[in-house]
Amino acid sequence: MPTDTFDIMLLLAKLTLLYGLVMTAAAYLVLAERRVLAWIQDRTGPNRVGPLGLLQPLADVIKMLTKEDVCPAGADRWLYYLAPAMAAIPAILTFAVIPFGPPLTLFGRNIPLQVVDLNIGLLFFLALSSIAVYGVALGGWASNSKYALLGGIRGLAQLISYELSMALSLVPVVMLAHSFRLGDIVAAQASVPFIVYQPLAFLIFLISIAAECKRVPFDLPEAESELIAGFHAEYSGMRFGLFFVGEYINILVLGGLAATFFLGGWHGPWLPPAVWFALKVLAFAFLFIWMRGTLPRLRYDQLMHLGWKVLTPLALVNILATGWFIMVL
Amino acid sequence: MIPESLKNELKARVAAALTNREAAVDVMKELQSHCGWLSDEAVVAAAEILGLSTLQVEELATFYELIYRRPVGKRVIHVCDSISCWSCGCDAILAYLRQNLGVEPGGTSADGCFTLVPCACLGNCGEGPTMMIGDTLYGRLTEERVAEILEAERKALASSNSSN
Amino acid sequence: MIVPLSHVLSLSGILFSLGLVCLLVWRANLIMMLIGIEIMLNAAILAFVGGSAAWGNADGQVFALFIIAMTSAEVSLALALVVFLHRRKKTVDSDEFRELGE
Amino acid sequence: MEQIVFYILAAVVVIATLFAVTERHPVHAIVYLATSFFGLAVIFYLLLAPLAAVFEVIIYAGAIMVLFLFVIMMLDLGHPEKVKRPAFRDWWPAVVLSLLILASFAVLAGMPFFGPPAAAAQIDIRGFAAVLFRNYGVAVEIISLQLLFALVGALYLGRRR
Amino acid sequence: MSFFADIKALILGFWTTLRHLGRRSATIQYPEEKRSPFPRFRARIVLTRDPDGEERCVACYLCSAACPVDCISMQSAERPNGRRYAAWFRINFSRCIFCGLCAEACPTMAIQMTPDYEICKRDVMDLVYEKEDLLIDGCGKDPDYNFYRHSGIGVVNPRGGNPDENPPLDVRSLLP
Amino acid sequence: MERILLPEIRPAAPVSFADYCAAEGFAALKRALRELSPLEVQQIVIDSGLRGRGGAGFPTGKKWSFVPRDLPGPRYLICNSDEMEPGTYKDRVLLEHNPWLLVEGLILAAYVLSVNHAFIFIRRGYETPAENLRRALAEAERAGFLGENILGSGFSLKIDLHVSAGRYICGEETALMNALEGKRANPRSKPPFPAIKGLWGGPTVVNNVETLSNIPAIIRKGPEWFRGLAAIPEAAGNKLFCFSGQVRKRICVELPLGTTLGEMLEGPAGGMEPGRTFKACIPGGASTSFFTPRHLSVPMEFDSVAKAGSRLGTGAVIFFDERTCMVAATLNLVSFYARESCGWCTPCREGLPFVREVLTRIEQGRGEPEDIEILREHVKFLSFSFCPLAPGAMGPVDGLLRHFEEEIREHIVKRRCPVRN
Amino acid sequence: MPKLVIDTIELEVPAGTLILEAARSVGIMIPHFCYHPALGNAGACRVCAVKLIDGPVKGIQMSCMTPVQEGMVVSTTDADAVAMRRHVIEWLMINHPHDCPVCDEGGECLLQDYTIAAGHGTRRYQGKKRTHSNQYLGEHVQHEMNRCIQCYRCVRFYQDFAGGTDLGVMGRASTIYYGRFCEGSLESPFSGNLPDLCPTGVYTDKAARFRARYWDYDMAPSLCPHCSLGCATIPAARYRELLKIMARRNDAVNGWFLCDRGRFADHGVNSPERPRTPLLDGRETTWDEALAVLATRIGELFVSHGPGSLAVVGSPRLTLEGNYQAALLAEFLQAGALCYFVERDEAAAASAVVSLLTGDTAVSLAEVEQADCIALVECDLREQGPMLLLAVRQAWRKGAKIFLVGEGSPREQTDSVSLETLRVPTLADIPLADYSTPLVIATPSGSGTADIETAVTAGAKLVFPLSGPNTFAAALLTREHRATSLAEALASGTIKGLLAFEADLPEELLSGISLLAVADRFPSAAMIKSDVFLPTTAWVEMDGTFINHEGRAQRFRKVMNPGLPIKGLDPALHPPRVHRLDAPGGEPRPAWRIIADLAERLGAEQLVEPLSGRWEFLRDLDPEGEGERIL
Repeated sequence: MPTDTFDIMLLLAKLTLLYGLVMTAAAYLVLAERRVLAWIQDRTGPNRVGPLGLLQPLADVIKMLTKEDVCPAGADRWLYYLAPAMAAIPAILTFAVIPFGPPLTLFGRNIPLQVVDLNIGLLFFLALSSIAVYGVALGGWASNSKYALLGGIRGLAQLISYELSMALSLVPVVMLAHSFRLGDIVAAQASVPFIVYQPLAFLIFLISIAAECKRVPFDLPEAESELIAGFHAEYSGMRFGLFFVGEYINILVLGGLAATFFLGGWHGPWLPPAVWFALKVLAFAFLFIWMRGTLPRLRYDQLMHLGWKVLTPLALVNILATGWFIMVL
Repeated sequence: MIPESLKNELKARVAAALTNREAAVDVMKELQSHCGWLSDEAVVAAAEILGLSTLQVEELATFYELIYRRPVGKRVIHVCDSISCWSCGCDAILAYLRQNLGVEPGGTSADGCFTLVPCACLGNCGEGPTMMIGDTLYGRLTEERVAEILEAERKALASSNSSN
Repeated sequence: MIVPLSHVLSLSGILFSLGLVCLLVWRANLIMMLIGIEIMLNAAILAFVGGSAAWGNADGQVFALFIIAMTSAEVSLALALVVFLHRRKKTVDSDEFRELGE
Repeated sequence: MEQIVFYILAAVVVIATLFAVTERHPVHAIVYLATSFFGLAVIFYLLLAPLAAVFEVIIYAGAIMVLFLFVIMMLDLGHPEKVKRPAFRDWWPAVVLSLLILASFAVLAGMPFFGPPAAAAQIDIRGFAAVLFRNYGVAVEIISLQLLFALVGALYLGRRR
Repeated sequence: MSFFADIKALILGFWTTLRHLGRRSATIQYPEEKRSPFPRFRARIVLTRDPDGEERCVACYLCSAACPVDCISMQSAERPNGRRYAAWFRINFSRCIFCGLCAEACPTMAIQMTPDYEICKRDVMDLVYEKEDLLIDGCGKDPDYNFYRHSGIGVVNPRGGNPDENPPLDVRSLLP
Repeated sequence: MERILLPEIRPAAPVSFADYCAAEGFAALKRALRELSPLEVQQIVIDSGLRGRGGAGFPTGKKWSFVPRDLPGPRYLICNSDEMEPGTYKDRVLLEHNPWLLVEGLILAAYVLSVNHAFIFIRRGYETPAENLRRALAEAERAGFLGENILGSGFSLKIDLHVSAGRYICGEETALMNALEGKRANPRSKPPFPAIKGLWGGPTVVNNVETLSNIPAIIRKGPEWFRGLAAIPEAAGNKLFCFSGQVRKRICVELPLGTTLGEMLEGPAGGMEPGRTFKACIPGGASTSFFTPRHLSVPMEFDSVAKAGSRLGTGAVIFFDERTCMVAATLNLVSFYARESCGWCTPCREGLPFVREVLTRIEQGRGEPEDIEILREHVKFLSFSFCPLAPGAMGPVDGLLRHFEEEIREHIVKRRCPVRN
Repeated sequence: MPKLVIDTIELEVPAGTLILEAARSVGIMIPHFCYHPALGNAGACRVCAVKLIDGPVKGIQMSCMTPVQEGMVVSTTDADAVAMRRHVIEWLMINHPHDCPVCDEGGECLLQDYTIAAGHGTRRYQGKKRTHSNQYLGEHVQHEMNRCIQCYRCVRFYQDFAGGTDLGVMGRASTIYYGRFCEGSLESPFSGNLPDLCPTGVYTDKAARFRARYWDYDMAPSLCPHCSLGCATIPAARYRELLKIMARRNDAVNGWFLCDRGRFADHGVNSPERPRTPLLDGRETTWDEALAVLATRIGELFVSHGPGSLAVVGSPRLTLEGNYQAALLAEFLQAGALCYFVERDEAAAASAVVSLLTGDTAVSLAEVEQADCIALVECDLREQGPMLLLAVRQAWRKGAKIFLVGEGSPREQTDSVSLETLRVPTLADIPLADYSTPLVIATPSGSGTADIETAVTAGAKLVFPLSGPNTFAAALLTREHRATSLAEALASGTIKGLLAFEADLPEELLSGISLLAVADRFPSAAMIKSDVFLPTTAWVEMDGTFINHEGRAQRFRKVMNPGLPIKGLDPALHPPRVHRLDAPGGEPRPAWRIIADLAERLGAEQLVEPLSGRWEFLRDLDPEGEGERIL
């Protein structure tokens, strides 16, 4: 608990910085995705607003802010308005526990580059990601539209399913790091990142987070070609923007978490730690974009099959194996 | 100018018929022989005599081959162009007549004497080629014979003219 | 311990009675009945956690965990039952499911 | 400071639960209840049980309530007109019962046994785990078996004929 | 083994998309760059004239009947010489879908479609083209075609004066 | 060989009343009026097997028997002398020679049918026959064979002579009735048949000149005698045959029905002109199909000719030698019909000019092989016209297609007429 | 009743039915040009060929010429029959000018339809087309002979059916020409049916020339408002302009045809002079204000002169709805008088008509054609009901005797349809008892009906050509609501206010009136003098009911919206480029609606359905049916 003014100021500063950074990064991630996808598809992508289209995110934000906020007839107004926030906020909150660099020593104080260093940081992340389900489900349900409802149901089932494999894939990490605290996990990888010990867990985690942020090939809840945008089909303006931003923040957050859990967080040679961290996050973001440009959408039964019959058993087996190794070694 | 006497005579003819219309062809023919052709005036007269409208007279007049609704020369030459006469060379006769009179079929010669009209079978097939001038039939035509006939007709016309 | 245990227990009691009321009042609706049960179980967890905090003993929390685990088992079964019944009668009205009694 | 937060949260929890109980709309009820559980989770945190708090959120709010939501959405029960009205003639036994329980709690609260708060002592995860697996190993196994049975039962009920 | 084949296919897919990252884009930067349309491109509609310089359109209403979006309207009228023409002729290009049915329906080759596809206005009303806007001075496709020289009602040529017509009949003619 | 209508050698002037009476003229009439009831006369005609000589060959007695005898109102008899079928001139010859036969036959027929008003409808251009008839009618009336109460039998008859203004279609019996009524000579629809509802709505019989002229002899000499006249047993009586075209003797003679075409060509017709060969002929007037050298053995009689693919029609035989282009000949025939159509129904009015155009382009060497198919279709579909004119016009085209398809193909392939040049 | 099979459909039809009609009765449409239900068959076009596969007759036959016989098996789709029809179309198209784009018939042309149906596409005829010169046939009918397919429909109608003598067929073979002896207006009063009858575009309507295509017309079943016969029409409008009126088939009334007056008089619907806005003391105003002021002034009138000082005036040209609502308004206001007729004589004549006509004596036009003796008593049908003349001609063609009675019956009327008539001085001179179905057609009058009553006792049926389209209803309402004539009402001197709905008010009656409210669609002297003027819709702009001379109630439907014709807005003929929701000049309302609105302002209940009470049974009258006899 911060006790004096400086701590509060510091906290506020970190919050502001992080928030601004994350929002900007998310906005530019949108642009990056559009351009990279365009390149993959031999197109140019947005290049009109500003030099190289760099002001495109700004234009998008202005557009979204100025657009009419439509609430469909027969919608459950209260939940309809609530849902986008419920989708976006957990994603942002998760950032609070991610360490993006080693503690700094400034003005004689030890300043952790992390908003809060919770002793149950990993569990905190799991809790928040399980909350994110509400945004999708309620948004889909409250729109009073069959597409949205179908998208909502799909999202709900998908998120619950993959949360399980995601959580299970993290158990070996905890077993190796002996802590739920993210700082400790990063510290445990100072020499060797866990990906070396846990490639399977990393793979499971990677696939699960792709499903968690409803990205291709797991974008069934919003599947444009069948559900015309799924759970946010009826949303417009900044409410749609919240869903949208939430999704991209999620990418960044999950990328950051993947880096923290398996790639050694901010650890890295030669470059400053924060830069390493950023690079790792960006690599994950690129991976997601690349996947979107490459993979086709799964069928729903394939999705469920993968989640329940492949990833979860594999994760369990992995836990057992890890435990066995730890016991033996 | 159709004289009243003729009109009255025709009216009597109409009255004698079972219906007005029965006498229509007769009336038209009489008027035609009076005028040379069935002029519009004659049609009006016929309509009046028959108690029909001019159109109804016209319906009949334009149907029949030998009712002339256009001015004709003093003699109308009907040249049969049906199969029997055709096989005997009526085309040559017609061509000769066209050349001799200097007219196309349907036309009247410059002197107003002859009108050349091809026509359907004249019922003189044994004597083909055949032509009819007025009510007179001429068979077994050759170019020389046609020339003679025309000459004779011209003379007859000239004499009738001078006698009038 | 930040507040007296009795306050925690009172809160727990209020929650429990609310759950009870829910269970009794919505007797016709299977879903709402289940919700009532959840509320009551939460009240129990609260009591356990409060106790654990009051005496600095981990046992309360352990029981809280047990309750949560048990609840998830119970809920998954109960909801499966609801789905099953709904599939048969197209309703979740408990009054409709009294064939056994009749 | 923390007391104030506790009481505020307590009020939130009670009010949210009250709404959840009285709401005719099952989806709304679920959302209220989820709110209530959040509040409860934070109370747990305040009561120095972070693990319980996190499990409350993950399992209660994140799994059980979502399961409810899923069932409601799947069965198309989101229409209040389809839901039978609460049987208000049954209010009074509920109220009477509740009053009885409340009264007993009040009696309990008045007993000296529940004195002023003792010193706070955080129970860390390691300690928790030690207690759990050392003292209650059999219980853990039973609960696990119970979960397994529930899984099998749910699968059995859910299969389509 | 299919598992490895699947993995290989997956990697191949990723590799393919990765390679395309560096490719030159096929996008045409429209206002600056333009592509030339094909000769039979179906875009802006024009009304052509016949070889004699007269309007080809006879306002027969077939185009407006054929139009699936009802964007053509007109009023036919008659010139003193009996020629039928459009007193006004209006195409609402904000509705037009350039399907070409009107050009296909046109019996006089009056409506033709040009490759001019840049029809963009700030005011929707500017997209409503009147006859004056639509009429061009040329013949377009089929430059020799003149409807009135084929349909025998005697507007351009006197009655019976078209190449495939006999002169008007005289029912009172002496010919049999 | 016994001749009823025309002697072999005909005097220049027509038979006079006295001569006719001397040669048993009006004996039949007298006998019928005095001894026979109308039905008996009708039975004699039926027994004689006399078939209409106007073209269709319908048994005359049978035709009369169709007239209902109990209908109120006037009934009419018409003698069809509107002889406009190209190649046919038998009525002219007959009337120029002996109009009395017609007058007597007409009175007899009127007696059979109890008709008090008969019409003779004669074509324009037959001025001499019309004059002869007029005279004959006047004399017959003077002699009491016409007018009120003929020969004291209580039977009255008035005969009107109508001179047409010239249209082929007037020869069609219903068109003829329209023409007589002073309307446009469009054919009428059948049914109702003229025997029920004809001229001015009354029952009407239309008979050809030659048919009626045969009746006095039949009454006089009996039906068996008449039947015996024919050359073959199936036929009955003699028939006037008119020869025209490219033969040596273009004459009208009376020959027994059933005389073969070859006998006619070599006998009365005197054979083809010197140095020429017989190519084809039209056996019965312009509306009949062609006969070729292989038909020379066909007996010229209604049923045999029909079996051979043509019609006996009016008995007007038009001969063609090898110089004749058959396409051109057909074109001439079709042109005639196209011109003489009344314009009532579409096939005739528009179909015939179509055929004419097709034949013209074949004849001029502009034809295409498909044109033969067009002709064939028209032969088939022009038969569904209102009256028999268009089907008649298709008779020669049918013959052309059946017997001279090679010649048509030559026209098309060589792009010119192969015969004339 | 012979039984036969047409295209696998078995049916039984009365003997004498033609195959074509039999096929039509089961919904099989055999193409036909020359056949027309009213004119019968002609056998000229040969396009109705069918193949008889089995039965007493076999082979290809014309279905319009062949009466059905027992056991016939008819195929309309047989290859031969189809080929025959295709050939007929080919023959007809040989000389067709192919000018459909500039032909007004295009779109409603039988030849066009059948040509497309026959699949005729290539031209095998290589000769030149025949052409004709056209004739000027008057200001109503346009002539274009090149399009002619010589089906003879026009002459058969014109000469045989309608007794015209100045249009006929000339020439023969391929020179057939339909026209007049020399150019000039068609004389028959039924010449306007030629455009309707002609299966192609030889005769087209000059008024609607080059105005629109069939598919663009606004059309609805309507009635002719010209006289009391109630002939069925289809007015065709486009862009709020009444273009032409076509005859609609109603076998009980006009059959298939319409007289030229009914067809060509547009009754000022498009007229620029037509009043289209409410006027208050001569200045234009809104409906709200006009009605409010009118209500106020009626109140003032009642205050100053008492409720009996107001007269409500209906009229014989007002719809039944309007007249009935006028009666209800008069009742509601306790008005001093309800009038439907202006003059005393008119009212008397109308009431005499209503009392003489009963279900037994009144006959429809179709029944007129069945009469075997018709007496025209003191009437000139050219003025009073031309279609009656056509019906009389049909009766004459079937053998009826036609008598002209009295000086008031000019011979010219029967001459216009070429009838042979006998003239007798009085009705009593006709031996009506000798005929089985005698008929008397008489101008109604209030006096001197004794003759007619005698005739009725002798078994004669009656037809009274009345003055307006709804005179019969006005007379009925006069009797039922004890209305008087306006002249009588004003003679009493108590009437100080007039509410006149489509009534023709003579100026001399209007002196001494302190409140004059006029609802009409014609500009009249009364309109100028009126305090409040309310524009009403024309019959084509509203739904309504007329009761014709025989007591047949018929419903007509709204054809177009009221409003200035679009072409009237801009001299350059351009329609407006700016959108607006209301039509300029679209303010006129049906009279009954005005009455109801006024009544509502005066305290009555809101009215939705104008026909109630005794007339309620007419609400669901089928406008496309034959109407309903109310006698």
